[in-house]
Amino acid sequence: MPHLQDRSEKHTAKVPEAPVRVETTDEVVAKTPAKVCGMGHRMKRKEDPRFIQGKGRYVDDVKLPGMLYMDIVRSPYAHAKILKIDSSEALKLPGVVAVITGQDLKAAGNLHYMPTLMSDTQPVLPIDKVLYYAQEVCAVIATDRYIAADACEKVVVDYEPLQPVVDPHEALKDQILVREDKEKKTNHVWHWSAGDKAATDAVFAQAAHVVKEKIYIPRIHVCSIETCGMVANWDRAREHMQIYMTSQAPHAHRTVFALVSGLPEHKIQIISPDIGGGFGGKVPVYPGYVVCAVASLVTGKPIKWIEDRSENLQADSFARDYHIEAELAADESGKLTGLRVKTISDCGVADAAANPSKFPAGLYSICTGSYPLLAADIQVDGVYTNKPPGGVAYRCSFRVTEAVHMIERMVDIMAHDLKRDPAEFRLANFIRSDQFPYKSCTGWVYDSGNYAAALDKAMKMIDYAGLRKEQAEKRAKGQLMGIGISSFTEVVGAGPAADFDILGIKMFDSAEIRIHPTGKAIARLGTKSQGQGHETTYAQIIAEELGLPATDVQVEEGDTDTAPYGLGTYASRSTPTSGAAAAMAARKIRAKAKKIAAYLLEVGEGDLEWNIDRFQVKGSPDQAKTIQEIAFAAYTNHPPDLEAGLEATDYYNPPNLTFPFGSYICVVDIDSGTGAIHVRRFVAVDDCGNIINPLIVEGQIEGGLTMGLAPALFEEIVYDENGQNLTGTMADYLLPTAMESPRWELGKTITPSPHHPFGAKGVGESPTVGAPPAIANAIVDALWHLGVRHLDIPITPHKVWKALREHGVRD
Amino acid sequence: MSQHEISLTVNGAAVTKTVEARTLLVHFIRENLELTGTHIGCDTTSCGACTVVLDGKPVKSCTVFAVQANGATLQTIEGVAPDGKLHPVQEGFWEKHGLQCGYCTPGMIMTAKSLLEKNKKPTEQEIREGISGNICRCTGYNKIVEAIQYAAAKLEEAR
Amino acid sequence: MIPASFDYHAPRTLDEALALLRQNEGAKVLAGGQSLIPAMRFRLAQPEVLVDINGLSQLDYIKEQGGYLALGALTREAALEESPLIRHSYALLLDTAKVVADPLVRQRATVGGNLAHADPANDHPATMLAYGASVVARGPGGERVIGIDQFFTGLFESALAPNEILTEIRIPTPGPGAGGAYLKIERKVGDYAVTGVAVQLTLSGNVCKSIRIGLTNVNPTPMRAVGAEQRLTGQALSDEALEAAGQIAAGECSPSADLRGSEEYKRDLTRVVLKRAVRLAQSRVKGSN
Amino acid sequence: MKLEGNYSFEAPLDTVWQGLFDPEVLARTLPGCEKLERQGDQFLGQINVKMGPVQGKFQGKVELQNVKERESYTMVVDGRGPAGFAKATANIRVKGEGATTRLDYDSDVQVGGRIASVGQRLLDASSRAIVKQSLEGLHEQLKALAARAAPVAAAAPAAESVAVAAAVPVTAGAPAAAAVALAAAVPAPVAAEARAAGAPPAPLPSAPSQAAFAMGVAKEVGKDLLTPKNIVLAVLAMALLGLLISRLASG
Repeated sequence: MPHLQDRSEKHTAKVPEAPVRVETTDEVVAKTPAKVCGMGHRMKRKEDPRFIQGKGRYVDDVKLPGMLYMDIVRSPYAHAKILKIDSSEALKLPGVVAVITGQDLKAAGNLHYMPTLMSDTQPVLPIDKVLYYAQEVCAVIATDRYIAADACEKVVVDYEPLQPVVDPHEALKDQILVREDKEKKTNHVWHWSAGDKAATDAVFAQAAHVVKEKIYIPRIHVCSIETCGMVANWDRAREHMQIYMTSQAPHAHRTVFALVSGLPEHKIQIISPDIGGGFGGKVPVYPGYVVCAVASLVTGKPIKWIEDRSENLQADSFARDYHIEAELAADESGKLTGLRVKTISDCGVADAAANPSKFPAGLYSICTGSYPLLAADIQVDGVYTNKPPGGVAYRCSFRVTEAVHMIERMVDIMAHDLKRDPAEFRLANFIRSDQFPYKSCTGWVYDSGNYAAALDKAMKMIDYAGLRKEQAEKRAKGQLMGIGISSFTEVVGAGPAADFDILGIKMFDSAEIRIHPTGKAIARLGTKSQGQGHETTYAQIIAEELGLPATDVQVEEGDTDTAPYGLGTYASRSTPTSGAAAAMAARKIRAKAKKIAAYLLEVGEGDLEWNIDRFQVKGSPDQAKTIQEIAFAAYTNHPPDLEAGLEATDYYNPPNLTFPFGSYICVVDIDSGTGAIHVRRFVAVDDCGNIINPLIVEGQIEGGLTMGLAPALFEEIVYDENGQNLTGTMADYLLPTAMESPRWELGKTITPSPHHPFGAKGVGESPTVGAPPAIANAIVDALWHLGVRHLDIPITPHKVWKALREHGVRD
Repeated sequence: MSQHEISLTVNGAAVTKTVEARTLLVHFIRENLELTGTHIGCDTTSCGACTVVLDGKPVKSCTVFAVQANGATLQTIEGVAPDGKLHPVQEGFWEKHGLQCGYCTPGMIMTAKSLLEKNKKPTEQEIREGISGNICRCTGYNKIVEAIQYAAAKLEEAR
Repeated sequence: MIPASFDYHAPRTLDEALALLRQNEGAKVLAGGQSLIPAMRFRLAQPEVLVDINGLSQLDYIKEQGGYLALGALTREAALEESPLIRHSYALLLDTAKVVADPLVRQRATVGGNLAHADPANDHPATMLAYGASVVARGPGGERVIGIDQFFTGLFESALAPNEILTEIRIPTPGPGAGGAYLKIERKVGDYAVTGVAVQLTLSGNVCKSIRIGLTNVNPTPMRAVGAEQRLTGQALSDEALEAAGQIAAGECSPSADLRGSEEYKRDLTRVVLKRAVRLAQSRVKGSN
Repeated sequence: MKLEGNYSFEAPLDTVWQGLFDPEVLARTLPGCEKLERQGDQFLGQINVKMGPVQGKFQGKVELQNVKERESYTMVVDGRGPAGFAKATANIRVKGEGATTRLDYDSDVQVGGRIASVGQRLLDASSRAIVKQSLEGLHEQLKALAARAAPVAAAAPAAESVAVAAAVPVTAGAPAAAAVALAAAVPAPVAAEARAAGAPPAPLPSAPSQAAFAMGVAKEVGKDLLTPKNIVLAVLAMALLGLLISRLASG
């Protein structure tokens, strides 16, 4: 696979010639009655009865006859030669069936390496060298998971330790080469740029004010409560591979398996059952999956592989790891004008990020944020280090979190430097609502927005003026209180085929709807819920479009034998893509239904109008056929010149991405004795366009906020200088509980997407993207008067304590 | 090494099985009893996904050996609504959208149910403390708190 | 994570348990198991024999007798939280029971196990040091009482012999003018302390007649802040005296740097928290308000 | 992880140096040692460490480098087992100061594998505790040796680099401690033995149980004539213990 090198970002999206102006409201309006439960209804989730009764079916619940278990021997070194793997003692244990090594995979057809989603390669099992701590070294197959674990302890691997390179800045010196297998003898993987350097230099030359900061966004881990796992079941007689796996993108994974293994794609069935949280961690293919599938091929038996938590925390599902140097410019009046960013992306041993192929740094160039900058110069370098591959999203649309954190921190620093109120400063600098659709200086065409409305609302909800007054009073008494704002612009719904693909497969998504004769329906989609509530929201979309009660629509995803091809669920793309496809497929069905209704009512199609769940004759609503009646007719009494049946499929290629936004305000109190941070209040005003199910949207936002709080205050994957992961359990990788998570206060504005079929934008990740800078800004706001300009996340009490003591505050 | 025959009551039914001493209770429940509603989320007694009620107490079944449950009464999520009539806590989680991926949910429900048996009218703070041994990665907890408040009110009504 | 194999015994009586320990060298006592079982799951502990004392219900009690509070070694943390006696008279112990690990772990975790494990990061060692408690151990030779000041001998090492079982903890009943508090700084619920300070004092007016202070997780061995105690004994609890005592404690402990923070941070936090814990204990002395 | 410090022994330089290089004691007192064999210039050993709740088998290798008589040496420790590994390089310097001897050490320690990822909180504490205890133990030992006034084999390792079989703890913190302890306590004897014996040392007789060590090396040393090696092992065991306890729920 070729290295991605020296690339600059190109966008094909254009400002529409006749842009649609959209209004901002803040009330959800349901057009359908409760019986139909279309868009806007707070419908209880259809999937919940199984989960609340313990009847969900996750991959570890799958038990097949004759199933064997796989466990993995992992490297204790971050970099070492493998001198010998002695599995003889392990093989002597009763119940041990096989030990699979890199040599075995090589012999099986060069399966010891696999391609990554970014067209790089990654070792599956190593032959001569381990490249990161906890790397898979070999796999044990046994009749029982306890025996497999025993056998792993008996495998003796003889290593010759090598010096690892852990810091990407050191790695760039190329004194230690991470990937000797590569043609290019360098740790520098790629260089990528966006914006216009010359124009940016010119803007900075004119600038009256420039602020500069180094911002590190550390490696974190999605840590879904369910780890990764697979049950692979190779049926020799049928030459058929059935795979249950924790996959956010089952179709894409099927294609990857077909290409890697050489098995015909129609002989591979991937079933993604209920998933216990994904957050991007279940997008890539990990070595364990490949070995598990190979083990089934070799043994002819079903094989189950389920990661332990510590394996999960040490070997896969890592995100972020961006080392940023940013400069922001403003003119004399405090108008923001330019942004210059240099970033090192620590890839680990492979560029295995889960980004669209042409975007090695994801959608990072959205980093001009909510501000109409004149120019920006964004440079990113990808670097190999002796760490596991990273780059999954962590509930984020491809590096948008990094972008938003950087710009919202920089804007806050500028506001403070200019002695301007951060809210007033933002309001004075936002892209105005009449500027949409807005083309940013890095090439994005923002579809719609009303940033001032969202911030205004948040300020009212939290009584911003009152808080500033309180802060001044407290400061006079030596008490530390801070107020932080984040006014973020998200970019989700990848994406338009012209720019977006994964391994060449365009990032459309799909829906197929079949209406049964009795007026019930099944809908199958190319995405895959991991808790987002697709079984409910897709049913509501179809209910909205066809008038079928949402309860009458069965939604299925995740089985590649039955669902239409799709790219899966991540990056808040399900509603923008598959949701749109569901609406478009429903509209195709409605078009056919109209013909049937015209036939039944013996009128012309032009005489009919649609009313919630029926076609009625214009001016004579008594003459009508409901969708159920039409469905029955589609199988029993359809027009002679029309095919029977009532179904449709749609592969939706979005014309543009969608750009959700919001303004968050956080209030913190800081204990000057201990550095403890108390998030007293947090108001989140989100605008995700039109809302399908307010209950689910609230849940997505609250959950996303806690996953934004987590990296802001708690979570970090820490390596020592030898590449040893020091945060290998949940005891050291700190996930917030209900005690650390504040009571979130939500508000909303609604600015529909002008190009999406029903004006929705996607919501699951906005809060994860928007929350960290609001929290960081609040903490720095509490400390600014002492001389503190910036603190890197996670902002721990230890860091705050250090800052306090350095600036002379002592309890 | 040592094998033990254990007898216990599981969701109201008597069960006798032979287990290896080292078999963790959670594996016994999932593999031997095939009650897969109880989940595994960590190795360190941190996450609470495996919470069951053992002799009336909510405990993390990954940190108890199955052999220790000999003679005990065990309730898992499958035993909360045996006849399909949802318990008020289950209702609350459904009504208030107290779950998303559903993976932590059985453990969360077992904890919440035990909490309300001890404290009939918990404050929000008491609820948050009470579920602080269970980690949810999806919901942000607001709606779990609301779900438990809903159940408390529902149980109060029933009394 | 799967433990290695072992032999399991569930004795019905204490004598049977002691006999099993005698017969099986290297046997390990299983109480609440909330530290031992995770260690076994990582195979960092691989005892060949486990003697499960959870069946010894005679070791599960909370009662006041003969001038002290007697806690059976199998008393669960959750039982402490729920005990009216402890809620009424043992504020320091109640504080402690509420912050050990998390509410589910506290359903199984035992006070005896928390002490016998002798982990300086555990919460009860500091509390029992502050109370001046004593520990009852049963061995082949019968019963002996070990003062808490002699109990912790090193990192994870206690004065218990391998063939002894800790059976009871005795806490002197606080007299008039007594008050106590435990303050723990933790990164999140379920975490070990960054620092923790346990204080038990007796006041006469504003003068501190006696005080004992235990520290959590800032020393390789659970420790008393003896210097700080001396600084405060016989003194009025002025801000200056507290600051001085806090500084002494910060100097006499010996914390290690880890992901919770630097050595310096932990010392300074100990200073700050000590002052607050003393003030809280003071406020709890009956009649002082 | 870097560890450094110094210790002052109430014994003259000769006694200290000889104490540090007594091969006989070394071989006799390796606790939990199940195997000890010489392979050319290297000694490879296996130790079964049992400390409190912790138990584990570890393969160890020790090399002594740059031995400068009555002055300094470098010890390289490499221990591995299923639970992880420990690597340490320790520089030891001794200097007579009249009736006392000052020992300075600095070491670079790396602990990896399960132990480090699980037992992070104990790495530093256990290493420091081990070093402290081993030095105190060594001090007691030296005093006992002096009291016994037994002739001590002259230690003059000629070999540039000699590997010694030693049980190397694979636990957190253990390595550092191990390295330092080993370096401080055991180095010379091995070297001397390697040179003088030329044949594999006989299997070690059963050593004192680690439990005894756990109870407190310092307490026991005086009466039982623990060798420095013993102390080293004890230290290693302690380190292991620390690691074992890992970062788990309390209670």
